[in-house]
Amino acid sequence: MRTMTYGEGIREGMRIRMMEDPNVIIFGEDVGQFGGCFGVTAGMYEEFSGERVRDTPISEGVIIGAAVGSAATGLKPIAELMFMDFSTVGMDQLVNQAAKMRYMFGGKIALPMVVRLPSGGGVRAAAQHSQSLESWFTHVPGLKVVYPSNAADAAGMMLTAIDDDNPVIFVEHKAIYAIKGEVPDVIEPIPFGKASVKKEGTDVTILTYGKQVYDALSAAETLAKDGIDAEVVDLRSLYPLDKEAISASLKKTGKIVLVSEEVKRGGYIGEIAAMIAEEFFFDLDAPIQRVGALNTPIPFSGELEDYVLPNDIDIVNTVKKLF
Amino acid sequence: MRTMTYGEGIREGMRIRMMEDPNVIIFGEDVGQFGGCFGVTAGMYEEFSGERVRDTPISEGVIIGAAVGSAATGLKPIAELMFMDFSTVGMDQLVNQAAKMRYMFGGKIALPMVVRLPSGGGVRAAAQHSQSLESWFTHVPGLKVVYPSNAADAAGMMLTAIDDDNPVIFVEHKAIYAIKGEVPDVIEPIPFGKASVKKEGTDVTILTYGKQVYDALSAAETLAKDGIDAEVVDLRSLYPLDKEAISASLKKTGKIVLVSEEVKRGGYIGEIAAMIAEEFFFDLDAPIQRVGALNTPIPFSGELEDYVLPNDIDIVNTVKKLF
Amino acid sequence: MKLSNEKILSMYDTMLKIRKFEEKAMGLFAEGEIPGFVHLYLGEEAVATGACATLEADDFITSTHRGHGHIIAKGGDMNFMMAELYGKETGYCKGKGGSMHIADRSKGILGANGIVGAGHNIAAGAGLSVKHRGTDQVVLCFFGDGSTNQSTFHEALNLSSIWKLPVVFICENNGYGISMSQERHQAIKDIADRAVAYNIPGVTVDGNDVFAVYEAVNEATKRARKNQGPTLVECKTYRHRGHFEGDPTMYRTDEELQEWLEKDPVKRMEKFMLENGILGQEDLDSKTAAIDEVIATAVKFAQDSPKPSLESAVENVYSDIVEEVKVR
Amino acid sequence: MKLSNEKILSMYDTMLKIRKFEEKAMGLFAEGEIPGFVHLYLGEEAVATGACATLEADDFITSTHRGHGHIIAKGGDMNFMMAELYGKETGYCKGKGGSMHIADRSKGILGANGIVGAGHNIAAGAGLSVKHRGTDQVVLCFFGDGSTNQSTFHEALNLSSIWKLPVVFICENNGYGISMSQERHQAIKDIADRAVAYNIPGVTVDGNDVFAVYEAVNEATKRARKNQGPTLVECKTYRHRGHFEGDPTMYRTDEELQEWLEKDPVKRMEKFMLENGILGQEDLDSKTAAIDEVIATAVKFAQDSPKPSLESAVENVYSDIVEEVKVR
Ligand SMILES: Cc1ncc(C[n+]2csc(CCOP(=O)(O)OP(=O)(O)O)c2C)c(N)n1
Ligand SMILES: Cc1ncc(C[n+]2csc(CCOP(=O)(O)OP(=O)(O)O)c2C)c(N)n1
Ligand SMILES: [Mg+2]
Ligand SMILES: [Mg+2]
Repeated sequence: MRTMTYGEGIREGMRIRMMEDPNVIIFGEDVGQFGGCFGVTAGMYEEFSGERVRDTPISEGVIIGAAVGSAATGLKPIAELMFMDFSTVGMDQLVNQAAKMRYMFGGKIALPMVVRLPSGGGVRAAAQHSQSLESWFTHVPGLKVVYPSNAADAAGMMLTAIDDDNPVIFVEHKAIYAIKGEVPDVIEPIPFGKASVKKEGTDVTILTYGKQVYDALSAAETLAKDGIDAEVVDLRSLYPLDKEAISASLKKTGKIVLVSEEVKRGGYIGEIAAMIAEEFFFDLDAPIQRVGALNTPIPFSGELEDYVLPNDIDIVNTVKKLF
Repeated sequence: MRTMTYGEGIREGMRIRMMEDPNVIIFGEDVGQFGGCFGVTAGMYEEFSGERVRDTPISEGVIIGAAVGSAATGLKPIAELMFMDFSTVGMDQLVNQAAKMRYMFGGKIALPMVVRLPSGGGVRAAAQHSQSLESWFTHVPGLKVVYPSNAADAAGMMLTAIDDDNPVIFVEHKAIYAIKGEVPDVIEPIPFGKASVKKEGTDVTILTYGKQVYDALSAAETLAKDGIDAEVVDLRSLYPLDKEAISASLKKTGKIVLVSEEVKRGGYIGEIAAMIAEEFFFDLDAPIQRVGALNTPIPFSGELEDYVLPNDIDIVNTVKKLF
Repeated sequence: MKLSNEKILSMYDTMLKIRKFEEKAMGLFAEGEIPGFVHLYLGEEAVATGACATLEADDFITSTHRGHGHIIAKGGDMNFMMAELYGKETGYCKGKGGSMHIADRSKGILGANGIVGAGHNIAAGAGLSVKHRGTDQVVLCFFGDGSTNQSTFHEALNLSSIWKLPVVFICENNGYGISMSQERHQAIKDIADRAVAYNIPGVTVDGNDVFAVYEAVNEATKRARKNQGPTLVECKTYRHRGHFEGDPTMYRTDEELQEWLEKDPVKRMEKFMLENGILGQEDLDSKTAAIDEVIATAVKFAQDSPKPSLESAVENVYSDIVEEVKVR
Repeated sequence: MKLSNEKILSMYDTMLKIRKFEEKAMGLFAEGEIPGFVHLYLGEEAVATGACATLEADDFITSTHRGHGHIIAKGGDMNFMMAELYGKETGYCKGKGGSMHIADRSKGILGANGIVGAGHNIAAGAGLSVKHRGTDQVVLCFFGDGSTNQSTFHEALNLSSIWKLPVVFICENNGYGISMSQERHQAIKDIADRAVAYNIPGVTVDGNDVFAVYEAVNEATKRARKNQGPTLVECKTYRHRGHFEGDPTMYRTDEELQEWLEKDPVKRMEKFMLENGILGQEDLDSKTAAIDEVIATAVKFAQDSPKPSLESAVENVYSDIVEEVKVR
């Protein structure tokens, strides 16, 4: 075991495959010498050359489009957008091209591409640099969407993402890049569609992913003091979704609180809630609760942003409503 | 009362306001002499001139962007995209500009703009011309999203949309443009956020909107033969959402089936299901069911498309699962 | 440039195939045999033909909504194409794509595309791939005049220029994007002028002259293969039919159409061959008959092919996940 | 062109305000008083100043992430600006926007913008509005060199050109988009060359010469007001600071920076005024002191202002719907 930050975990995953396969390349705005907006690719330009770690112009459309075209013709590109918010500029390439090409072509094409999207708030970057838009992508058949919460998962899931023959949306939370965690000495691919139980518990399931895993764990500590034994499940992979893990935990606890940083209305946890209400209804002994951001754009002021985003206190309060 | 098609209803709403207010203008691809891809603006170029019914180049980004800029400075633009699928090309302008400007600017701007998005499948137009993407827009604070199902609602809601000081996404289903309906002689604005009960019933609520209203009504007829008395509710406005109408119907029936043409995973009916599971849980006496499209892109072949899209039989079968 | 008779004959063959395929598709659509949207290439045959005649089998093309011509010119199989128009299981896309999404990865055909302008960016990506893998392949990117106002045109040409990607951007300027004439949708006459913005060569040629197209594109593919970067080639042409089948074309005059019908690229090619003694009238007739036969076979193949199974609807979304089927 | 001393003095005043405001913001950011991202306009003052000096009060501008200079030049209130940087209730955006989203609709300032290139399209829309309403307003659209590769640049210039919209597109070519130098992000030297693609005038000027900027933009606004359509004006300049505060600027050399520091537009203006006897050193000093005072007042205003109430977070999403507050 060794210690790495979340950002370093992502980098390590990319490095491993880049060392093995010359056709794995990275491109995006300022990913080269500058090391990327959040430093995730720092040192990779020096290690792998500017041919494999390419700075692009400010043209998100062709960043995604070039990922599609190069993945269709023999490369395994990793495209970085600086902020998930900018995926709006390249949406067509993601949604109408990357996601649909395999299907439209009758299965006769592979698109082994990864798109990295730094997401989320908490850094006072305001409405156009703080969004969590994962629900859009989970709604698009043809895309896989993963969202690791720690260094080890980030590294292992990056291997899986690069190895995958389908377009993978790799969501990262920008506020946790510096959080350290243990990483195995030999990093192995972590299969998609497998949730990870971060804390076992019997009274209520807190299901979440990304940065909110930390909030959920801290909420669970607080709740323990009040005698509520919460189970915390980190989804890790949004699609494919680990329904079995959800069902297993729910069978045990009978209560579930879903947590995500997305704007609550239309967030992916709504889909999960709907799925539960449809398929696991009779395992429920209380209403399904969701904790998301308020239904507003993300404000600039620190106080307002903190108020709008969900946190551990919101989770605690929501859980308590069920007891 | 008079009879009009759905498409004519939309047109009539636009005409009324254009006659009253010179600052209401239309632009989009081939909306002029050509009359729009689905003929909705036919005759308007002749009636109002090419200055007010403007053909644009193929540049969805600036179609939406010009709506934002002109709405911010005194016009009331109605932008038409040929297909909702092409909103991906102008997503940034919709999501990061139109939806957020009022908030980012502390409320000090009005954006009275309407974006018309012909949506849905059934016309053998395949994966890039058949999508239902309303859930994306309902997830974006700052946008209103409406989806009329008939000529009278289309006309009345178009007035409301044009009068609104906020960006309104006006979704239309392309397969029902030719369906006729009664329209009042004097068209009045229909307030957003008010659902419409299309058929009263006591055993189960079928909640839907757009083209699926017709499928739901036909399903209700079939169900009646089997002694199931279904209530059919047409949401009309997706956001703001008429929670009261949902609650009222649910209180009566205790069972609910949500229907939409969206890909099921991540569709807006998932949000509604989640809301119900959260807020109206104790009114439910059966799992909340959803009928959506399969989780695939829309295929070209007629048989496959019909299989992938939801229809009245799917509704009937789903309802029956609850009895 | 002197082309061999063999090359000329093969180009003629391609043009005729496109012409006949499209005329057949037109008829089948009118009869209600083919559903959906059909955008025909009639009148523009010289562009795809001249351009693709410069290619090797492993080169790439990206195509558009008006893609049949490109696909035939790049060697696409007309049986599979026709079956796809019919939405049959044997179609190129197993019936899932239809006219707007025909692709053949094995022949370097990266797909027709229903999104105007999407091919520009995909072509740039394919160019990056070629460059990175160090082969001497080249990418031809076909697109219409209307698409040159789309965001992707700008982004893709800029990226291809700075990275010197081996892409040839081929604008089929047929004077219209649906009802919008070029003079209304942009303020320039020659789209090749836009090359200035990316500091790459831009040339305009008579798009109804297959030799002119061949020559310009050949020059450009040579540059591309020598790592000298992209070129923008504008081919002025005209579509004989409406934007899609069913378009009443109120936005253009009969005179204009007549003028262009007189410049019909297929007839022009035939005249050239007759005048230069490459073929006699008899040869022409027998060639035509032979291609009619091929097309008839394609139609029969399509008609006789099975429809896709309903369960196939949930396949091919992912390489490894099969979506749940309908519970009925 | 002969400018009155009054005009020159007012331009100098603007430049100095921008300089002082930015220097103060730099210090406050370093002290941790201002959160988030701050992109300073230091070194580029002549562009916003010269350009906005051609405007009337009811003209419009669109701005960028590097917006402070534009907003001051268009008459924005520095108290409200500073309060916004602090995220205070009295800020231009009630603390919801921050540096990247300052706007003042009443002064025609349609907003700084965090999305590179978004202003192009909004400016085109504002131009459409002006044209449709038939006023003689004009729209200045400010943007960086990096943004000229963004999709919006292309779409907006094309639309403005064909519709002859009264928009002046002002490129602040400071040589970089973050770490990407212009020579790496595009293959052209003069961005004004891109005007060719839209058949509009394109001019390149020394962006550190406030008079050159004024003259070129004035010419362009005149054309715009006379319904002669848009112009692309490229102003070559340089940013003294990193892309944002905190950027170590490893991508550029000290020599390059030094070279440009010697071309400092504010010092150049001061020299001009001294040499032409428009102001003496004493006047300069007292002007500087006066502006220091104004800035200090702005900081005090910001510091003394209340934070926004938490409930205000759910206001202003819509004109008529207030979102639900947090259940706590
Ligand atoms: C993004 C997008 N916008 C609009 C359309 C609708 N559309 C299909 S073809 C077309 C015209 C294309 O014109 P051009 O590029 O000149 O090609 P042509 O049809 O003349 O071959 C339009 C507007 C589309 N398919 N995609
Ligand atoms: C769509 C989008 N892509 C990327 C960014 C990140 N970003 C912010 S400023 C910037 C560089 C802009 O360069 P330029 O247009 O030259 O303006 P300058 O900063 O030099 O004034 C980038 C890449 C963004 N904000 N929006
Ligand atoms: Mg055309
Ligand atoms: Mg710059």
